[in-house]
Amino acid sequence: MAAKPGSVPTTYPPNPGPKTRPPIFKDNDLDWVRPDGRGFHQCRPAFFRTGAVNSASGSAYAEFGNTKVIVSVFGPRESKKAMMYSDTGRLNCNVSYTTFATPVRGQGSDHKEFSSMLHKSLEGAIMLETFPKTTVDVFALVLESGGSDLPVVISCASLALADAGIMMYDLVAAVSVSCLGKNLVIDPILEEESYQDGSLMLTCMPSRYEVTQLTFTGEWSTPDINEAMQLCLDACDKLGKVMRSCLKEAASASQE
Amino acid sequence: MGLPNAIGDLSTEVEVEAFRRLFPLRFYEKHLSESIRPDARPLGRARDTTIALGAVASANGSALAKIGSTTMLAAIKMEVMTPSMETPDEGCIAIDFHMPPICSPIVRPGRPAEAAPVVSKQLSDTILSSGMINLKELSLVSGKAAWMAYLDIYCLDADGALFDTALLSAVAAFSHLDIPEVSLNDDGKIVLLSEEQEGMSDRESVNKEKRKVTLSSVPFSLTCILHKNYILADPTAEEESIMETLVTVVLDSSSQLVSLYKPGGPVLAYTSAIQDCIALTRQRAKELQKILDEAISGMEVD
Amino acid sequence: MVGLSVGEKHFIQGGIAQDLRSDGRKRLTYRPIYVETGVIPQAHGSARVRLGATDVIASVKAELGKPSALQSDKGKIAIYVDCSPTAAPVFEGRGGEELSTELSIALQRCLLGGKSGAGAGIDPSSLVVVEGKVCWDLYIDGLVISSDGNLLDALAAAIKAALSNTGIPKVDLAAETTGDEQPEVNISDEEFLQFDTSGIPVIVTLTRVGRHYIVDATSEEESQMSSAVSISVNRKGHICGLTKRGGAGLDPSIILDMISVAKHVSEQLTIKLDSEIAAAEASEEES
Amino acid sequence: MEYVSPEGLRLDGRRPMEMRQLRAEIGTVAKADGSAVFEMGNTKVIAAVYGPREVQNRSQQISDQALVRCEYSMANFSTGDRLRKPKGDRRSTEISLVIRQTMEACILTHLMPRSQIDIFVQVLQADGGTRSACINAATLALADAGIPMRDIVTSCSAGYLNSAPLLDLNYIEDSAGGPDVTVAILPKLDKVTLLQMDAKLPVDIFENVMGLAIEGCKAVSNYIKEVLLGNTKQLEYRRGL
Amino acid sequence: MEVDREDGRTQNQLRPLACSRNILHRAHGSASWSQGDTKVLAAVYGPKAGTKKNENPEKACIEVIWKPKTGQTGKQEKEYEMILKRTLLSICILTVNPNTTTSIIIQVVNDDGALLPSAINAACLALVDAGIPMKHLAIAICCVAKSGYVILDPTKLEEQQKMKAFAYLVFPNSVHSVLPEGSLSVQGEPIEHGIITSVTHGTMSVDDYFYCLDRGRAASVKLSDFLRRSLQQHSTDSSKAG
Repeated sequence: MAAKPGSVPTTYPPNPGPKTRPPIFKDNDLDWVRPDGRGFHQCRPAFFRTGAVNSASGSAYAEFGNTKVIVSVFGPRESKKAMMYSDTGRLNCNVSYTTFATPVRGQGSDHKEFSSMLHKSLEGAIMLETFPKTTVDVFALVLESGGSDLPVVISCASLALADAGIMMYDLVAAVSVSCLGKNLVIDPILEEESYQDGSLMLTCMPSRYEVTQLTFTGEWSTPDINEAMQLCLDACDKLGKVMRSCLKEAASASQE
Repeated sequence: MGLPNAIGDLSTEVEVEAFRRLFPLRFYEKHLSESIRPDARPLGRARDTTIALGAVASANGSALAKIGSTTMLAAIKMEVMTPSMETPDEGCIAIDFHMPPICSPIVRPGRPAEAAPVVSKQLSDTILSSGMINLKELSLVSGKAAWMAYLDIYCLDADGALFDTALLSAVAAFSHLDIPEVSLNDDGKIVLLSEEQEGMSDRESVNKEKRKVTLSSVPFSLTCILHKNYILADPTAEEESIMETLVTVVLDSSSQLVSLYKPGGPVLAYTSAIQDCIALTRQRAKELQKILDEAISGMEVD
Repeated sequence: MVGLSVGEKHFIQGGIAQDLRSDGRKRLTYRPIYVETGVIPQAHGSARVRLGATDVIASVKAELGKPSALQSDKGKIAIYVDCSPTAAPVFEGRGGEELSTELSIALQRCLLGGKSGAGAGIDPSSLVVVEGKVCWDLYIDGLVISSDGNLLDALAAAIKAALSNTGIPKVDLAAETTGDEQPEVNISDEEFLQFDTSGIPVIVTLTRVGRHYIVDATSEEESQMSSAVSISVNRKGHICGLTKRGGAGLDPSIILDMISVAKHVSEQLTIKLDSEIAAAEASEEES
Repeated sequence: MEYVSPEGLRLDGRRPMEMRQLRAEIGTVAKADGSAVFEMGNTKVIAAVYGPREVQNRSQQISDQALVRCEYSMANFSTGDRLRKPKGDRRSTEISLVIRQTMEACILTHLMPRSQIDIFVQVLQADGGTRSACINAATLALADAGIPMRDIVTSCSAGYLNSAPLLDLNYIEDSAGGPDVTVAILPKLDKVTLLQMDAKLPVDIFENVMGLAIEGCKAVSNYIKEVLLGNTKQLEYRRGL
Repeated sequence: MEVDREDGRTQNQLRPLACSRNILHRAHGSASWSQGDTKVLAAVYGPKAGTKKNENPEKACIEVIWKPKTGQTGKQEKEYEMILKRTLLSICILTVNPNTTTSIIIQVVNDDGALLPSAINAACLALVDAGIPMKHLAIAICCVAKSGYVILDPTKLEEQQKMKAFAYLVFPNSVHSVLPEGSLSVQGEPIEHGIITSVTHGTMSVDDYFYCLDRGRAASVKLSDFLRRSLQQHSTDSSKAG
């Protein structure tokens, strides 16, 4: 790394030395409990709130354990560049992290991979033809990263879109599963993610029972895939209900 | 004088929202003449202010401050650095202010907001020159190691008075700061003294006494708008865009002037107006101190 | 940008529905694959793969580095893809960056396995020279020269071929070193280590057009897709990675069906690719 | 360092006046309107031409001639040590400009008003003389695209090391820091369209070195003509003429 | 109370001033301004057609580009740009040329304290040189407050000495107007008593600040005279030449 111009001294976080990787659990050790005491197939409690940012057309805040995310939606508004005519609307997504989101202080830069994944997960659910020639901007900021960041961002973004009144076929709920040895753990925290052997993330529209995005890493056999997908689909269904009730609450509160 | 009359006539016919958008200045002036603002505040009153400490678990100190709907999240991360030759027993504070695209419709990804570097500079000037933090307290081993406090402030929602809210969140984050207990290892590096090691390790903590920073003379600020003879405290984004003359006054706990910032603007500030602004700030500083004290005592109860 | 008239669109969709695509292929048939290895002599290994008019080059360079503190028993592998503007004018300047990042990430996900390294095509622990001190860092660079659809499959095949072509110099420790010192190493210029590339998966992209899915879509066919799923399958028939493109939602059962089709197709593709690689290696040795 | 041995051989075994092996192939990028690969020894470049086509950015449109654009890029693996350079660094911008100006001078731009021609050159392997190789590849690609030109442009470089003029420098000779003269000519019209030199050289020696580079260009032009002729014959054959 | 200053000045004494106009031929207006060893160059281009995005097209827009002596544009320069822009916006008549942009480029030649005030003075001169319509001139000055006394126009050394607070102040110059007496005063105070811009660094007491204001205002009269004299001289020169 080239030193930055200026006289910024180099710093390091006072971590207790390089950790030797502690085996979180041994093979077939089913007595092992997750660091936060959850069961393998138990999600963290989800908290959603819409209307977190006043200056945006729509916004939502989501908190899953230590994962805290805020998403703003702007638009539909004039497309940024002199873009070509388009008879469907455009979706523009951006995900960034704060410098203090991760345990080691980061640069707080844009996360290109997540931005494009967010785009792919949402575009199938939005009725783009309802706002031709214009753009909807979905901007996400991860305030604190506590694992399963991308699924939380996606779910939160779909809620923010709903808050902005963008026409959608359905809400999008997202859940990920980590494969640790032979075990599948749902909604992994940061520590579990760093030791995982494989992962699967599924985003779906719960009421339509359609998958909008699916990614795998690691090595999976067909029965494992079936099991993991079913796990995610069930969790998405539950998550969808939580999200829906959050919207309903907001709507009834505004009516009063 | 046909035009103002025409507008006047129009104002009775068009709806309030439309009038507000078409003739924003007249809309405001009508309110001001009644000594009230569109959000029902008197001119000198600031918006509701809240502080929540410890909003970010992964940081050493953090706070969320809200003034009206303007929201700022400040967090401090402590890292270790080798102090410079000139000041071997002083630490350092690096302050950065960010306006991510979520906070306002005018910020787009890849192109940082124009205001962000300016507020960032203003903040670091104010915090460093106010003498709130004694940099010597951030020293660990003289000449060898000292703390570098990275203070990052994120604007989550921008609705005017950015600097005031950012400064408040920064001050609150420092008051919440918990410096981790560390020791010097064999390689001359500073490492965390984690709890499980405490028993078996013979290393000694190098900062047993210095786990909190003492905040002497805390700076508080208030931004006012000067418009004609009116002084509007704590403006919203809409007010800032319509009436462009802003004065930001920063006073510390002993009512010393830390900064009086008036970057241009069409209205000239006369001594009497400045005195009024300072008086408003004095009053506001007391309010903010109370809110901050309440937030801190609220934390201690938990 | 592919500009197609309504008639052309119907022709493509109709052909796919009748299992006879515009270039005469069936839905699940690949275009002929041509593999050429050793195309970049400066690299440790390289290969060029052509699939119809799609043309990509992959190169492997190895550098000695230090393993990361968290995984001291593993080397590092990085995959970067670049889209040359020769392939399409839209890639000019920064125009290709978006696609490049997307392809790089998809390849990393499909070929490098999970965070712990499980399921990786190349065992990262085979890259270690001295544990915690010295390891090989493998830089895999892909370059898209000409693009006519199905870039991901072609790149994965090129990377597999390039890795089979790769010889990493053998490294001997010069002297016993202790403590924190970085050990000195001798790099042999005669002996080379080959990788075991049998574990590297192939990627099969199934593109859904209408109600059917096809493999190895050309760019005209890709412009008609509703969604596409790229599935990487290794020799054992295990899924090593999966990414979905295209917005339209899919029923979970369709995805499972696609996975099983991909598995079936991958068997033939692996055999075909292996024989092409072997042939390319042989012809390179001859010349 | 000795760049020419007492026996009069260069590091790679060539004679001072000897050029590296040339190889060219037309039509390597199927989707482009014209494309070619050009190799000079280990230096290997691909050029692709798109156009003449509608101008993408309306403000750049020229009403009485075609707009010629060029982008030069280097593959990550093209150099000995692997470097990930950001796109559009100074060196690539400069070379892009040189290629664009050279090609613009030979294209009959007035025949294609309000249109745009894009030339993209991609270096696959760099071993000295990339500038020349790019120009040669671009000529072939333009010819393949059927774009009207005054003449083909061919380019070659020559240097002066160990008091000997050397034709067609490779990377090691190029980085020796001696003078490096790159010339591009229109062989039929016998005119020089590009001349670049980046070191000090006495005038009489310079003439010598430039003369050598021009000879190199002529040799390249003979080869290019051969390739084009071969390509045309093949096209004829395929069409059954 | 007498203060010793490094260069032997009294506390109210300014450094030697110098300025010249029309020094760049390509620019529409240009000026250089120096106060002791601090020297700043300003160039004005415009008004050019069109305003930038997010600017009000019904008014003229001003764009300031600050070029530091060495290195790249950082936060400090961005802040200076913003202060300069807002200060100049307040003295220009923006309704004359709506939907135009005027660019002002500031090049720091040498920094020896009171940099921002020098730049404001230079920019003002350059605007006059370019013939941009203005309400009045702005006069900028730097004061250092130190427990009960004020020194004017500090050098870099004096600025940097710790625990000293200083203020950059900008006042309008006294207006010679054809309008009746009193129409230019607000609440009985003459226009030149108002502050256009105030930027302070360091902690000082409120009384010190007002003391700064007083002294700054007094000194600004001198500066204003100097500015006016040099402008008149130039215009007579050029009318002779013309």
